[in-house]
Amino acid sequence: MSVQFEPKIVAFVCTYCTYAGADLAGTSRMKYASNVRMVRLPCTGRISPMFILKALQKGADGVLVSGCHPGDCHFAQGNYHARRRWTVFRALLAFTGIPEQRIRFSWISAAEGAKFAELINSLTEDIRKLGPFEQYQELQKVIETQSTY
Amino acid sequence: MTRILLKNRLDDCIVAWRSAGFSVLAPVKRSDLSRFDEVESSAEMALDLVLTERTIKDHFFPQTEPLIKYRIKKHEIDSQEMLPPDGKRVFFGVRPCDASGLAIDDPLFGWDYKDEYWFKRRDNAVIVTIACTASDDFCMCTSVKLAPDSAKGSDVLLRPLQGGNGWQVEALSDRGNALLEPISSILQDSTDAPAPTVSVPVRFDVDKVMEWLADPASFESHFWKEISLRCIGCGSCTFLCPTCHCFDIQDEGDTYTGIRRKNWDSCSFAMFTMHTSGHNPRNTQSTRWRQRIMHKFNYYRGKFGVNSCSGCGRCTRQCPVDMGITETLQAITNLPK
Amino acid sequence: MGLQEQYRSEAAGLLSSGAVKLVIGYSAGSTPDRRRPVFVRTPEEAERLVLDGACVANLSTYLVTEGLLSDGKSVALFLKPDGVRSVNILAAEAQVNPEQVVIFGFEIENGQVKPLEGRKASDFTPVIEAAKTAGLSPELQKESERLDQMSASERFEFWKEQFAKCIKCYACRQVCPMCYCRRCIVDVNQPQWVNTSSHTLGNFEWNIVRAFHLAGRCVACGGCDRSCPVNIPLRLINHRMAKEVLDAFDYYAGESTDQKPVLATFRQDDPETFIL
Amino acid sequence: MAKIGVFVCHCGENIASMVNTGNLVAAISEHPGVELCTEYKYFCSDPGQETVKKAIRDHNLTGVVVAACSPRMHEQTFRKACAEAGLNPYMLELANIREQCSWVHTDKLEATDKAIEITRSLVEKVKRNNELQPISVPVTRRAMVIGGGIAGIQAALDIASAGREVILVEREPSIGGHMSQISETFPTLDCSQCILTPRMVEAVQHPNITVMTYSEVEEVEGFIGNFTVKVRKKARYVRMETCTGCGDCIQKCPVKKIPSEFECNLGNRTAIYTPFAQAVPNVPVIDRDRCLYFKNGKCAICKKTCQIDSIDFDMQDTIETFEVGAIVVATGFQVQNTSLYGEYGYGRYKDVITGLHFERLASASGPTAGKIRRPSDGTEPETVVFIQCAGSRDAAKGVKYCSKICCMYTAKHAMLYAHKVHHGTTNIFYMDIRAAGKGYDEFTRRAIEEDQAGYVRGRVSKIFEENGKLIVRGVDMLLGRPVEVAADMVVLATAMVPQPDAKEFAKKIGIGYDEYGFFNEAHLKLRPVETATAGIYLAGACQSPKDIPDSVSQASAAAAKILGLFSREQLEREPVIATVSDSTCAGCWGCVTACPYNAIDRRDITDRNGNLIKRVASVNPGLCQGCGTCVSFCRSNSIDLAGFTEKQIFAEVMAL
Repeated sequence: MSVQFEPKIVAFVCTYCTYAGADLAGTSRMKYASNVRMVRLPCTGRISPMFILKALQKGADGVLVSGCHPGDCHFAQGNYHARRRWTVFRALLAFTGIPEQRIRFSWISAAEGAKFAELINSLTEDIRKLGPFEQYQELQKVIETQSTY
Repeated sequence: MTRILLKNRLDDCIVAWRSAGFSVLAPVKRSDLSRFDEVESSAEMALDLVLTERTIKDHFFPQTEPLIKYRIKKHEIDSQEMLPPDGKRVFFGVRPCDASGLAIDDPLFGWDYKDEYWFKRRDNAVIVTIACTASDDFCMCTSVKLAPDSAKGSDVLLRPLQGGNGWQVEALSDRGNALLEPISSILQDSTDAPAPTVSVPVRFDVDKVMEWLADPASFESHFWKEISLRCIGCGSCTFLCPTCHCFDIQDEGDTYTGIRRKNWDSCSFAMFTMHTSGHNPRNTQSTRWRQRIMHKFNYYRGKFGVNSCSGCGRCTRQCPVDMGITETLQAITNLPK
Repeated sequence: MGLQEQYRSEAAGLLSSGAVKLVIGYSAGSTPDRRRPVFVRTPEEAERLVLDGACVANLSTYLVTEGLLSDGKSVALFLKPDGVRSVNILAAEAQVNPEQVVIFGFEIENGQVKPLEGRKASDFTPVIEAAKTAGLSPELQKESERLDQMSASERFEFWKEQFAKCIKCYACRQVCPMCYCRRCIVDVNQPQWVNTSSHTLGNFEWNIVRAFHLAGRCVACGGCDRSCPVNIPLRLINHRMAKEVLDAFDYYAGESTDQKPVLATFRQDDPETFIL
Repeated sequence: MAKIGVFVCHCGENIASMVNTGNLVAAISEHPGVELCTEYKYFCSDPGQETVKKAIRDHNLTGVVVAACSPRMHEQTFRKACAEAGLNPYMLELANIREQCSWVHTDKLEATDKAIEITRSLVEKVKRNNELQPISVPVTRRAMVIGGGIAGIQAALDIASAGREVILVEREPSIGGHMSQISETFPTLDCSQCILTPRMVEAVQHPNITVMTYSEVEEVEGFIGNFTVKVRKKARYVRMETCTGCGDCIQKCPVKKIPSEFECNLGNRTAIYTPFAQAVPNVPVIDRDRCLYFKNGKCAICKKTCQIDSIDFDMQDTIETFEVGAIVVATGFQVQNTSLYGEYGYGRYKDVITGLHFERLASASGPTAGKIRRPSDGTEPETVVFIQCAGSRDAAKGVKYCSKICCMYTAKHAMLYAHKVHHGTTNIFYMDIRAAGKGYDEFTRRAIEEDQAGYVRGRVSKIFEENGKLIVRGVDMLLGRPVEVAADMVVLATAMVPQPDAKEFAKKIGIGYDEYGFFNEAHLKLRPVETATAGIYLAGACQSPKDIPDSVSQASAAAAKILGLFSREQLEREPVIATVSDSTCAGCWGCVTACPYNAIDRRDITDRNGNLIKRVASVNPGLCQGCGTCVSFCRSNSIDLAGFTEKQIFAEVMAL
């Protein structure tokens, strides 16, 4: 039996909704895949596209960006700004061949512990099916080797 | 009676060199860019280009080069030197200007500390140059006292034959002689005359330029501002130059491991001389352009006795705003006495 | 009188009356088919101005030259509609006071120059509106669709091959009127978000960031693409961004001098089909 | 050199049963910069906290990571412990290995690996934490209340009675608002004026309250504790200081046929007028558009009449500036324009009126002196139809929401009518009767049982005039048949909607509003009185439809919030705020546009001689709430957010 591929997933989340939702999943003792690593930010408005690129450099096979539902942002508008940013950035990544299925966005409220747990499970499963993001990881591997010249 | 290499035997040469342990690099057009890259057959070569867009400098002083790999541990840092690969290489079809560029940079990389990265590659490379029978509006080797058939920096010089079916072959160095050994049976004796090299007009008076630049009064001349007004401050001219050699050292990595790299840098960039304090001694584009010209035709010569320009003309050819060394040196030539 | 002569004499007039201190135009280049930017300060020098079908560069880049407009005096420059749009953006982003900019507008049609009416950025609104209505370049759209039809992994290989060529000379940035930051994000090293080395990873990062920073700001003047010494098809990636903001937010960069930046604004009903 | 202490908590068995804490400690101990790493059963307990404090002191730790529960649980606890041990409390991070690790995973190896990575990542973050100090801002202990209806009056009185100064701004010539138009109030049927007027007088006479009528807020700048408000005092043309309110001018004014706004056009007023007899202040204003003097320069009878020369035709609008620490927005509502219901004939038939018209007809001080009379011919209506939800709960034509008060006032109208016209009949078309509230359901029952209010469940489809009657066609849904009533008068329970200029006003003062224009509270349930803009509070129907008790309650709540704020001289805030790097800011103002709090200004940087060098963005620490939207927008990376800096996040990601 071959060893199952365990994807590395980095999640950038806002503290008021999705981080709290993840906490709720915990206090409710829901079970989900252990592949995700959370980076807590005050608001989705704080999540810069650079974060996603660095996560990919660090070998993430998938990235999740998640925050409050529209209208629920603790900072009133941060998620609306983030949504525009993601619309554009996602199109850009897709155009450069970074698959949309690897970079996912969601709204998860502080009450949606179950949604968080389900999303992490389905995301992990989806990315497991896609396999490791070798194309990007290769870029990092190449720079760690001797000069080709 | 001279030795010649017929074009239709070029593939045999490639086979012979490759079996002698050389990789063969030649001008190619790949991914919409002409440059030197490894080839396995002559069909891949683009030998009729006046000049490749990229120089062969890239293969001796790459745009980014790993120097040290390190691992950060709790109490110490493990580091491991990364040296360039050992393989022997033939650069076939180099233009005299690019070959001269290597020779111009040799003293720079060896005057105090012998740069292993440069010389390891130099020692393992054989430069087979083809004299030019064509030029374009930007070529200016003759202006810097070189020529379409300069031997500087080359190990073997090929002169195209009149009929265009091959080259007259001349070894210029021990390395050149050694390179011809595996192909001695492929070369032929012939009395065919080589085609005349192209006549490249002299575009400026380099002696007058050097004289003017050496005059301390020229440093503060308003000339620099006027001539560089349209310079946008990109590094295209420096990065495409066969002799530009400035670099920066960068550490790249994460929390646990990293690599110290040597990356090209350019005197055209505002950041090139930026101090940590925020002060920038070359805070305008004109001072940066002045530095570039001064460095090439004054300072470098002062230190190494040679101008840091081999006349390839790429700086003008590829400049987004049609500037370049030629225009500036022409303008200096035309300055009233 | 041809347009070139008309604009020459008008430029000379503006300079001699003191209405402008400088005219930025085109002059003959180092070869017959090249035009280069020229800075004309006296009426006599106006004779150097050339205007023909080879005048393609977007000269608005020079408006953000440090200190150029700080004395409050006006500058005239030759602009195609794309250049006017970039002046609008520079005005909207407070980099340029549009009152200080006199525009010699022209269009190139089948290799011939045609005049555009107006001298102030706001005079060209109808031209820009018409350009928006006409839509983005069909040629670019066709090229970009060719990429869209590839699989993600093929697209990745395509760009990997292109970006591998990048030498980080930053000609694309320096030539771009929108890249006016005195310190670019790639020059930030605390922390080093973008690897400055020109290995393919660092080149990917740089090119992605550059394109992102131009989303909703690029006017498709093509300057970056023409300037790239290693022939990376930057026009395609810029086009894709322009298409995205147009489709998703009905946003066309450089419509007016007070257009708000697309990524600093939002509508509550912005599309979000991709969000789970 | 960083000296980080890492404290791995077992949380009893909560963490230790799923995470191999021994392995975690071993791995983290080897991490660069970690000075010590220990484990314990409960670090949040007193002995646990003591361990942390002792370690900070003994090892001179520069940062602390507690690998335990969510920071939402115990961040404050450990910050306090750090502070007590002499370490800046912001040099602490919590690695959440309970809620987001041990509790949600089932494989001990996986959970341990994850815990190690989470902890490492936060060690790298904490190495780059900065010592932060809470932000103190001084508080101007003076409030402004915008809107002089019952909500505004209540808020002003509560704040003033607690000893703080209040400026009460009202744009109409008198305070009182809609409540002053109402006849009797449900569910007690006491006279509205009788309970309101004393409050109005109390407000105007209160030593701590400055009432500014006929005045509008022009501009609000600043932030909590430190607002600067510009108020436009519109020219009244009557000198407040000298006018005695004798009313002679009003008597003599020759322009008498101006429909009175206060009477909903059912009565008339003069060009110099007070909106109603009990107006506070009792000082008339001149309606410039109607006044003959302003029209043609003639007349000036009022000026001649006034014995104390209080008329001043040259008076100009003035702008007054106030420094206040908090603002109550109590700008009220308006009645929806019901003419959008063509089938009801409002505007076409004079006897189709709104509930507010009916209030004026029923009011003892109204145009009919409290007698119910048809506006068309002044006769007493014998059959009255009331239509509820004439605009509310109608997504198609009106508004989606329930206006909340209509069920009650319609029942009240039916009762008042029954009391005044004993032989009359009432028909009330309704969708539901919503009578939740103290004494409310009893009230509607009384209307039905004692005053024979005729409730018909159903909608009205059409009203038309026939032989001097209004024929009301509808359906009785309970009986399932059409109904037709020949009525003398129809009263529409129109929707309460925001003031016409509510959205512009909200933008002007920097608060949010919903799709209708009602102002947004910070949190619908837990912060219903605050707005998202710190220091600005809501009271009354400007937030959502409300009746009098709800408006008054919210007003008192807003006052309590403000008094709480005013109990301190300084405000302390979390220092999670953005800062701009002057040297690299390009001044594109994208951040200024993007900031949800208008917290970013443009600032000039000048040289020693005052010459402008550049203009840069500048974050107002009082207004910034720390969302970081500006940071992500900034292309030149010139903005950063304390507590979540670029360096911190970078390090966190690069350690994963």
